[in-house]
Amino acid sequence: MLTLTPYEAIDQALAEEMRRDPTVLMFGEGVATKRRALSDEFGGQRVRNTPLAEAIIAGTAVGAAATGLRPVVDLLFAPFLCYAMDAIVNSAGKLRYVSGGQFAFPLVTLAMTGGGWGVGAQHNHNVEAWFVHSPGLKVVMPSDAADFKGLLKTAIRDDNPVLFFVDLGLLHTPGEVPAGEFTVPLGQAAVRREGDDVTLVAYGKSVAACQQAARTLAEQGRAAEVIDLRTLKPLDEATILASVRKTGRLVLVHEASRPCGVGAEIAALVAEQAHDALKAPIVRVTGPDAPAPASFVLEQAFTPQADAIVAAVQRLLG
Amino acid sequence: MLTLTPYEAIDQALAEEMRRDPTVLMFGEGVATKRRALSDEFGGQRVRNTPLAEAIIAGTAVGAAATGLRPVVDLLFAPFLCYAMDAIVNSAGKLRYVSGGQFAFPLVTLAMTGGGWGVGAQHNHNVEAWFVHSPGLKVVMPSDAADFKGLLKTAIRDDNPVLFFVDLGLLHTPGEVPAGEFTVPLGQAAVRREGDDVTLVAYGKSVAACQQAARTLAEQGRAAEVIDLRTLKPLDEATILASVRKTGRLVLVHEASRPCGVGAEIAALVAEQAHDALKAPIVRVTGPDAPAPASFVLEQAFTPQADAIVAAVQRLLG
Amino acid sequence: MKPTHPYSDPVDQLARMLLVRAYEDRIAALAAAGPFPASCPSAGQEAAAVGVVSALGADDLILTNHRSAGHLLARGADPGRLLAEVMGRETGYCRGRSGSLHISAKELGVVLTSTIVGGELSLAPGVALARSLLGRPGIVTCFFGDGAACEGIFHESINLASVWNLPVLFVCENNEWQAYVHRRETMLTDSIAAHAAAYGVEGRSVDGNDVAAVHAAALAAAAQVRASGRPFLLEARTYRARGHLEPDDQSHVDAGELAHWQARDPIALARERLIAAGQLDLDGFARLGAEARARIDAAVEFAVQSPYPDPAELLANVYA
Amino acid sequence: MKPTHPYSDPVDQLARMLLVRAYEDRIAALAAAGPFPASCPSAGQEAAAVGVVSALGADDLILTNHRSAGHLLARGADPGRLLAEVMGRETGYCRGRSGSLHISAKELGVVLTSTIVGGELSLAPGVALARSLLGRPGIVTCFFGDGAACEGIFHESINLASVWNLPVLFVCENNEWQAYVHRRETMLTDSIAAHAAAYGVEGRSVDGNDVAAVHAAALAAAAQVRASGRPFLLEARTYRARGHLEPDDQSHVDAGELAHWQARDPIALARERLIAAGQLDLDGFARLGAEARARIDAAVEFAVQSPYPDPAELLANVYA
Ligand SMILES: Cc1ncc(C[n+]2csc(CCOP(=O)(O)OP(=O)(O)O)c2C)c(N)n1
Ligand SMILES: Cc1ncc(C[n+]2csc(CCOP(=O)(O)OP(=O)(O)O)c2C)c(N)n1
Ligand SMILES: [Mg+2]
Ligand SMILES: [Mg+2]
Repeated sequence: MLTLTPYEAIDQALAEEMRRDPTVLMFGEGVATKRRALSDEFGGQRVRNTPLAEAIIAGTAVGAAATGLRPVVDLLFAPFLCYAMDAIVNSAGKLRYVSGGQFAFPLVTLAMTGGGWGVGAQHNHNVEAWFVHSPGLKVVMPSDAADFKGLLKTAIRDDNPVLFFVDLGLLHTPGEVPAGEFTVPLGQAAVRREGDDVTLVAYGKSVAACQQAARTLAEQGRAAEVIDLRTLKPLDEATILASVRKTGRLVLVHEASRPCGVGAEIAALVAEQAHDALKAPIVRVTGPDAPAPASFVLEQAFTPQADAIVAAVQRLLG
Repeated sequence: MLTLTPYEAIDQALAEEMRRDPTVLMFGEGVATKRRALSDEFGGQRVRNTPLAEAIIAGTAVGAAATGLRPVVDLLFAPFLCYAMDAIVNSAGKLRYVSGGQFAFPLVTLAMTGGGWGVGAQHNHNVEAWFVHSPGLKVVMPSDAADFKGLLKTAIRDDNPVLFFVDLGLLHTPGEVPAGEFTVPLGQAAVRREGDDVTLVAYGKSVAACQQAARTLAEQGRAAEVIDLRTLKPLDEATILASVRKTGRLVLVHEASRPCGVGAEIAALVAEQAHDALKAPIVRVTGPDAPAPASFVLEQAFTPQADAIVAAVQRLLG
Repeated sequence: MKPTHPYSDPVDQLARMLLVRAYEDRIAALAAAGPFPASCPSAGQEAAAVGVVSALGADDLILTNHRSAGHLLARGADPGRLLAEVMGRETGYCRGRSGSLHISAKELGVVLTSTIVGGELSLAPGVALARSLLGRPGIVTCFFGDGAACEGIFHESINLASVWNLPVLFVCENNEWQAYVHRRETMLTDSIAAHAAAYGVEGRSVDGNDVAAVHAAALAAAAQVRASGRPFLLEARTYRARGHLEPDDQSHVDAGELAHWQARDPIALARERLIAAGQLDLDGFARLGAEARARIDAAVEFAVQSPYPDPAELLANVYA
Repeated sequence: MKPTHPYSDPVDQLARMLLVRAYEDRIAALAAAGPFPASCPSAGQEAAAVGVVSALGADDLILTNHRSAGHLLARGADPGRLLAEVMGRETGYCRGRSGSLHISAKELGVVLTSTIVGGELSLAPGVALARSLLGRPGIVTCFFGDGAACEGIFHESINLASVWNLPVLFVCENNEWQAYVHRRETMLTDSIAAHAAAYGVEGRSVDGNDVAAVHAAALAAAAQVRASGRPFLLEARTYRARGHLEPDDQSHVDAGELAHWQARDPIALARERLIAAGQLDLDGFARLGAEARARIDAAVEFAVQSPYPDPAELLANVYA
C-alpha cells in the first residue's frame, strides 16, 4: 500500500495510462504548468496547456477521441462545464447514436466540484446529475484515493465519454492506494460498511459523512450499511436494491441540490423496484437548492454533515 | 373563448405584456422575421433579430434584466441551451444570491423541446430537469394553449429567471383560450381529471397521453386522476401529495429521459412524504435514456404513448 | 461516379454540381408535395461545395453541418443512401438515426457532422490533432456558415488551430443568410476572412459561385495547409438560393437580392464558361443534367423501397 | 476619499493606486501567514484600474471579474467592506456570500461581477441595452483579461455591442498571464485591440503601467463611446506582479520577465513623474503611502470585528 492524496493518485493514474497507451494525452488550462512531472515525462505534445476556452478544449477532446486519441481534459471547476456543454452533451453524448454507430468517444473530462474552498457558487456547484440525465455519457465521482486512481484508469480505457468529478474536499486528504497495477470497474458501487438497520447511499465526500454517522449510530446500537456509489452512471442498481431489501430503510446523501439529483433517481429506483421491502419513508439529506455561499460558516451549513444523517436515521428508526 | 394554437397563444401573451409594460422586449435568432405582427406593432427596438450566438443572447438578457428591462429571449431548440448555460445557470441563477440580494433577474427564455418533427437528437432533447436541478431558476412547461398564454404572461411578470419550454408536439394544435385578460400562476399544478384508483402525473404533451390512457382505463372501470404539472419548478408538491394520498398509486410520465428526471424527483418526494399512503410501487413511463432518433418510426417508439401508461396502470392495479 | 480525389476536370465538376442541384430540386419537389422530413437545401451553393471538395485528397477529412448535401455528393456520396437517411430508413448513412441534419459518412471521410451551428468548428481541431499526433496523412476541412462565424466557438476554434499548428482548412460558406436573419443584421463588416489576421492565420475570400475560382483557391489553400501544417481560412461568397428549410416561400427575402444572385447561378456560370471554351456544348450539358436526374430517380426509388429501422433497435449504439 | 467622478488630479490617482497596493499587500501578508480565503491580487495593475476608473462619470456602470479590487477601490469602495466580503462577513458588500471572487457593489455602479472568465463580457451588452432603451445616462465599462479574450464570448459580446450600437467601453487588462498559462501560449498575435477592426469597432492599445496614459486614453475612449453610442476596445498592456492566487511563489514565471516588469512598476513610474514635475516630494509620497496603509489597518480591524452571516439565513436571496 502507498499513502497518496487523491491529487497524487490522479497523477499516478495519468502517468501509468500514458505509459501504457501512447494515444492517451492530456490538456487543459495550466495542465502543463501544474502537472510538471507529467509534462516532463511525456513532453509538450502529450501534456498541453490550452488557451482559456473550455468549449474548444472539450470540443477538441471530442474530435480527437473520435479519430484515434484518448484525451483527458481538465476543465478545472464544475461550473466551467457550462461553457463546454455542447461538445459534451450534443457531440460526445449523441454523435455515436446519431451517426448510426460510426464513432466512439473515449475521453475523460476532469472537473473539481463541491465545497471546501470557500470561494462561492461559481466555483462550487455540483452538477453531476446533469450528465446522469444526458444520454451517452458515463459519470464517476470517487470518494477515496484508491478509487480516484482505479476509476480514472478505467475511465481512460473506456470507449465512452466519462465525466470524472473530483470532490474538492477530498483532494488533499491522504489515503491508502494499492502499490501495483489495479483498476476499479465503472458501474460498481462499494459497500463500505455492512449493516442491517438502514442503508446510507452517498458518493464523494458525503461517503465520509455517512461513515461518521454510521459510527455514531453504531454506538447507539443501530447498524447502518454504507454504500459508496463511485459511479453515478451507469448506476449499480443491484447493489442498492439488495441492500434496501435487507435493511428496509434508505437515506440518500449528497451535497448536490435535491431536485432531480442523484438521490432522487435512487429514491425513484427503490420506490419502483423495492417498494415492498421499504419499512419507512425514504429520506434525502442533501445540499440546499441554493447557490453555494462563500463564507466558511455558510459553506459548512450548506454541506450535509454526519449529525443530519444521524438525525434522519433516528427519525426513521423511531 | 378563442381557439388558438400554442404558437398563437404565445404571440398573444407577448403582445399583451409588451403593451402593458414598456420594459418588456424580445429578441432572438429570427424573432423579428418570424413574429412579424409583434415587430410591426412594437418596432425594431423591442423586437429584435440577433446574431447567431446563443451565449450572448442569453447573457444580454441577463444583463438587461438586472438593470431594468424584462427580456424574453427565444433560444429556438432546447439543445441550443448548451451554448447559453453560463448566462442562465452561473449568472441568472446565482448572481442574486452571490451578490447578497443586490440584483433580480426578471427574464424568460423560450425553447422548443421534444419530438414530433423527426429531426433528431440535436434538436430534440428534453433538458428541463437540468434547470430544475439548478438553483435560482423557475421552469415552466405547459400542455395546452390557455396555459401557454397564461403561464407566459406570469413568467414575464415574475422577477426571477424562468425557463419556458415549448413542447414542439403541441405547438400547432389548436385549443381553447379565454378571451379576456387572464394569467395562470406559477407553481400550481392542474388536476385535469379526477379519479380514485391511480394518480398519473405528467407535463407537456405527455398530459395528453395520460388523458388518453385515463379514458381507456375508464372503459375498464379504473378511475385515473391526471395531474398536469405546468410548472416544474417550483413544484406543486401539495397537489401531488394530496392525490397520491387519495389514490395510493402513482405513475409518472414524461418524454425526458429517466435518470434524474422530473419523474425521479416526484417519486422521491412521494417516497419521502407519502410513503404510508402508497399501496404499490411507483412507476415511471419515460423516454429512454438515449439520444432521440430522427426516423419517424423510431421517434414514435421513443415517446411515451398512452398504451404504455395503460399497461403500467394495469400492472399496478393487478 | 466516385471521383478520384482531387478531381480537376471542369466537366466532372459541373456534372457533380448538376447532381447536387438535381438532388436538392427533388427534395424541394417532395417537400412541396406533402409532408417530407425537414432538410436545409444547398441549392445555389454548388460551386462552393464542389470547388472545395474537388480540391481535397482521398486522405483528407471533412467536417460539415446541416447544409451538407453538396459536400457529401461532391465527395462521392451515394444519393440513394443520402435520401434514405433523410427519409429515416435503415439503409441511410446513419441508419436513419440522423435524418438530414447531421449526416456523417466515415467511409468517405465525412466525419462528426453536427447540426448545432458551430458544432463542427468545435470538433475540427481535435480531428486535426489526432491526425498530427498519430502521423496520419491528410488535412481536415471544416465547412461552416456565416452564421457559425457569429458563434464564439469560431473564434476559439481558429485560435486553437493556430496556436497548436493544426492542419485545418476552415471554409466559410458565406451565403448571406442565417436561417431567417440576413447576414447584414449580424455583423458590421463584410468579410469573414478578415478575422483570420488577428489569429495569425491567413485568410482569403473568393467568388463562391465560380467553381473554377473556388477550386483554384481551395487547391492553393489546401496545399498551404499541407505544407505548413497550419490553418487557413477560406471564405466562399455565395448565396442560399432556396429557403432555410424546405418548403419556404422566401417571402422575407428581398426580391432584388434574389434576382441579383439568380443571375449569378453557379451552374449557369460554369456552363457558359465551358461552352465558351469549347469544352462542352448544349447537348452535352443537357445530357449531364439528364444523367444527374436519372441518378436521383434511382436514388429516390432506392430510398422509398428501403425499410425503416426496427423499433426493437431503438437503443442500439448509445454506448460503445 | 470617495472621489467625484471623473477625477483627473494625478496625486489623487497616485493615492488611489497606493490604496490598492496597500490592500493587496495586506491580503498577501494575511495569506502568507496562514489560512486565508482565496483572492486574486491586482498588484502591478493599479495604473490600468485607476487610469480607467478615474475617467468614468458617476452615472457610468462597471462590470468586472475575479481580479477586481483595483476597480472597486478606484471607484471608491470601502476597503473595510471589501475585506469583510473576502473574509466572509455579513458586513461585506455581498453579505459574505460572494467572497473575493465576484464582488458587486451596486451602490457604486459596480454591477454583476462574475468570476466565470468571460461572464462579465456576456452581461455587459445587456446592461448597455437597458441604459439605452430606458434613456438612462452613462456608459458601461467592462473589464476583462487577456484570458477572457480567448473565450468565444468575447467575440460574441463585442460583435453584438457593435451591431446593436451599444455604449460599451471594453477594457482588456492584458497582464501577460492567464492563471498558470502565459499569454503567449494562448495566442499568436500580440495585441488584443487588433480584434476590434473585424467587428467594425475602434481599438487601441495603451501602456497600462502609465496611469496618465491610461487615464487620457480612457477619457478619450469614454468620450467617444458617449458621443457615438458605440463600443470601443481599449487594451491596457500591464503585468500581474503577484501570482494568480495568493499565496503563490511564482516559480513558473520567468525571472527576466518578472524583473522587466518590476522595473516598470506603475506606482514607481507615477511617483517619479510627479516628483520630476514638482507636484509631489518624497515626504508627500511617504505620507500618501502611510495614509493608505492606515486605511487598510482600519479596514482589517473592521472586517475582523464583523460578524459572520447567520446560518439561519443560508437560504435568503435565492429568489426575488
Ligand atoms: C446553436 C444553434 N443555433 C441555432 C440553430 C438553428 N439554425 C440552424 S441553421 C441556422 C442558420 C445557420 O446559418 P449559417 O451558419 O450561415 O449557415 P447556413 O444555414 O446559411 O448554411 C440556424 C439559426 C442551430 N441549429 N444551432
Ligand atoms: C470559465 C472559467 N475558466 C477558468 C477559470 C479559472 N480562472 C480564473 S482566473 C483565470 C485566468 C484569467 O486570465 P485573464 O482573463 O487574463 O485574467 P487575469 O487573471 O490575468 O486578470 C482562470 C483560468 C474561471 N474562473 N472561469
Ligand atoms: Mg449562412
Ligand atoms: Mg491575464
